[in-house]
Amino acid sequence: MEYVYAALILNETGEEINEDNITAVLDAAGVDVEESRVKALVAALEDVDIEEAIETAAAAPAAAPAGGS
Amino acid sequence: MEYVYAALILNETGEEINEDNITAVLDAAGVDVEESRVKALVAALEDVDIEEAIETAAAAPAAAPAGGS
Amino acid sequence: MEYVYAALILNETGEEINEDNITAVLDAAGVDVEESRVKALVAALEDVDIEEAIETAAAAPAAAPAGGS
Amino acid sequence: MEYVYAALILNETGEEINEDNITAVLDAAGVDVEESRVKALVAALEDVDIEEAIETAAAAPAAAPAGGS
Amino acid sequence: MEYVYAALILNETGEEINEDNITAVLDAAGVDVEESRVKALVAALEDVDIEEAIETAAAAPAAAPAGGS
Amino acid sequence: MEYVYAALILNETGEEINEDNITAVLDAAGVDVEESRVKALVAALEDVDIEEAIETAAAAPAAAPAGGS
Amino acid sequence: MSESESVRRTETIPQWKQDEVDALVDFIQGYSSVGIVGVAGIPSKQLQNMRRGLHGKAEVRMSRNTLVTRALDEVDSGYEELNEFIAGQVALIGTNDNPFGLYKQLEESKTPAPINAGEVAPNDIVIPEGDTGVDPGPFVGELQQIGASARIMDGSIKVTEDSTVLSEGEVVSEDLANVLSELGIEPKEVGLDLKSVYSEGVLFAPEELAIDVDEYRADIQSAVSAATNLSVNAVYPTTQTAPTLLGKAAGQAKALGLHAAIENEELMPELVARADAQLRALAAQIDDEEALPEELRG
Repeated sequence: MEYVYAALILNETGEEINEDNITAVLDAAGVDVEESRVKALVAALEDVDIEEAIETAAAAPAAAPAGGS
Repeated sequence: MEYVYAALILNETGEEINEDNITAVLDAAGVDVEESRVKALVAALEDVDIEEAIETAAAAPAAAPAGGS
Repeated sequence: MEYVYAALILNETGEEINEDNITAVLDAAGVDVEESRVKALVAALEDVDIEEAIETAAAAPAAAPAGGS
Repeated sequence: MEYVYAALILNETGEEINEDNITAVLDAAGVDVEESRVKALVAALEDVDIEEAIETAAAAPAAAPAGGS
Repeated sequence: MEYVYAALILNETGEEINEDNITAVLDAAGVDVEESRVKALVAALEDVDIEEAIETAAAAPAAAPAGGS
Repeated sequence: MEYVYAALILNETGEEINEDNITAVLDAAGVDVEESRVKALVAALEDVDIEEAIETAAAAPAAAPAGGS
Repeated sequence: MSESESVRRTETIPQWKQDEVDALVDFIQGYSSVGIVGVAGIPSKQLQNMRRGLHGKAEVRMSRNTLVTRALDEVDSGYEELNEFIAGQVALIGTNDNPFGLYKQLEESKTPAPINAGEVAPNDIVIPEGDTGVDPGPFVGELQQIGASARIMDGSIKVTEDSTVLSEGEVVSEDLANVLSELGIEPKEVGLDLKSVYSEGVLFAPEELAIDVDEYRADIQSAVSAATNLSVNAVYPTTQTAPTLLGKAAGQAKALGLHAAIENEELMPELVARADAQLRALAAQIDDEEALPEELRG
């Protein structure tokens, strides 16, 4: 899940969600970053409306987080 | 919320959730880090079982109406 | 809740809801009456339309979740 | 209604719900007490678990007022 | 509600919920404290398990939508 | 939660929700106030419509509180 | 003679071949990700359109397979792993884009195409329920022959339920190809078929490159829920969670107020309503109507 959290931090700060930025955040957290996971995340998020996903989640926090890895 | 996400990354990686580590993560994300918010976060999380807190749905009255309509 | 019940008895009988009357009812029921609670009760009821409160309550809880979007 | 409230007050204070006590409470509220109703109420409440009945109201006020005509 | 909030603060800090303490908190908040209301509050809370009462609030939002059909 | 309660007291009394006032209220309650948490709270509340947040909450739990005494 | 040729091939090759290999090496080294795509069965005009559509994002380079292999071997450093995917009609594809993004783009650019007799079904072939629009005639029999439930209704031939007429991996018969053609069903997806990508030291198979966007969306939502829960439960207010915290605190105060029957203006209406509800709940437990006032009789 740390990769997704990293993307969400960038989303909050308005920084671009790209490979370099995600890698930098994870590096700083001491994560042994897997480049391919970063690439997959960046490609996948291109098709996700993050704001919408956040709002949907925020509207229903009663639903406990699913088993994120 | 970026401060919370930073704490969550550290929690996932098993790194200590302290001021230095949170600041490093946020710095890497280009956040103009406010020391007091970092301090407050560390203080708030001090006695918290993070895993449990993550899983316990926040009593979110905002959610209730959504569910009921 | 006995203070509230006492006020409602007076409301039913049409007697004035004042400190003396409430104290009398509670006394008769063997309550160790606390003057301050009686005062607070009378003050709090001053602007309450009891009939309306009962009726609103009957209507409200059903409506509430739907309304608060 | 005042007869039932009188019983509720006695229930709260832990006093016995008998004819004398109910009559005393109602008297104090200026009610012109009907002995037969007091008798009937006391008899009827003998087999009722008042706490349980009250709790059902607290748990589901949405349903209760709706039903009460 | 400020009187109730004051009681909740004292409850969190483990301080006794008595007239002096509540008055001090409200004073600090610039409230024109009414002694009788403080007394009434302390009396009302005397035998109350505050933690338990608070928990009913946490349970609430989940329940509300279910009831409001 | 005491920090949030303190903010709500100030909201009720119409006092400004700033660091000094929150600190004063908590001090009076014997809280060992952490400046950073006060700062974080004030910052988080900056753009929040407190009345609205409370009302949304109030709409929901109305139904719930179980086990009334 | 063939032996001497093969010897010569490994040692010296004609200059034009060496030039082509050099060009291919340049191509491979010019992109951060290089893959092998299958181009079999793509009409040349469609292929041209696809190449144009990729312009600026990815480049397709066709050559002889032997020369591509030679070029990959020459570049070495991992790229030679792509050799095992070089068979049949393939081409090189190069991009500086994310390989996951490349896969996505190639998938999106695929277009449906008819399937011919003798070809292998790439997936289950289904004839959907509905009116075929074909007038009553021998076509009903043809449909039934290939395993579709069909009959004549209301003056035309109808397929009465979704009918799977061929399973994935089976060979298309002449009869089936004719029926599909008659119905205009195009079961194939034609396009640049990514077989593998070598990207910055990692070899990806297509199934590794296929990302489930819904899963990522769900992960985002889980992450938001986790942060929201943590923020509220640890009472660390953020702009997003401050209203929830305020609401929670207010709800607690109200719950306490109602529980303890604290007499104040805000709670009074609800306390009154509660008393009324309790009264009615108790009355509902009383069987004897004599004991109840008229308004409470059941």
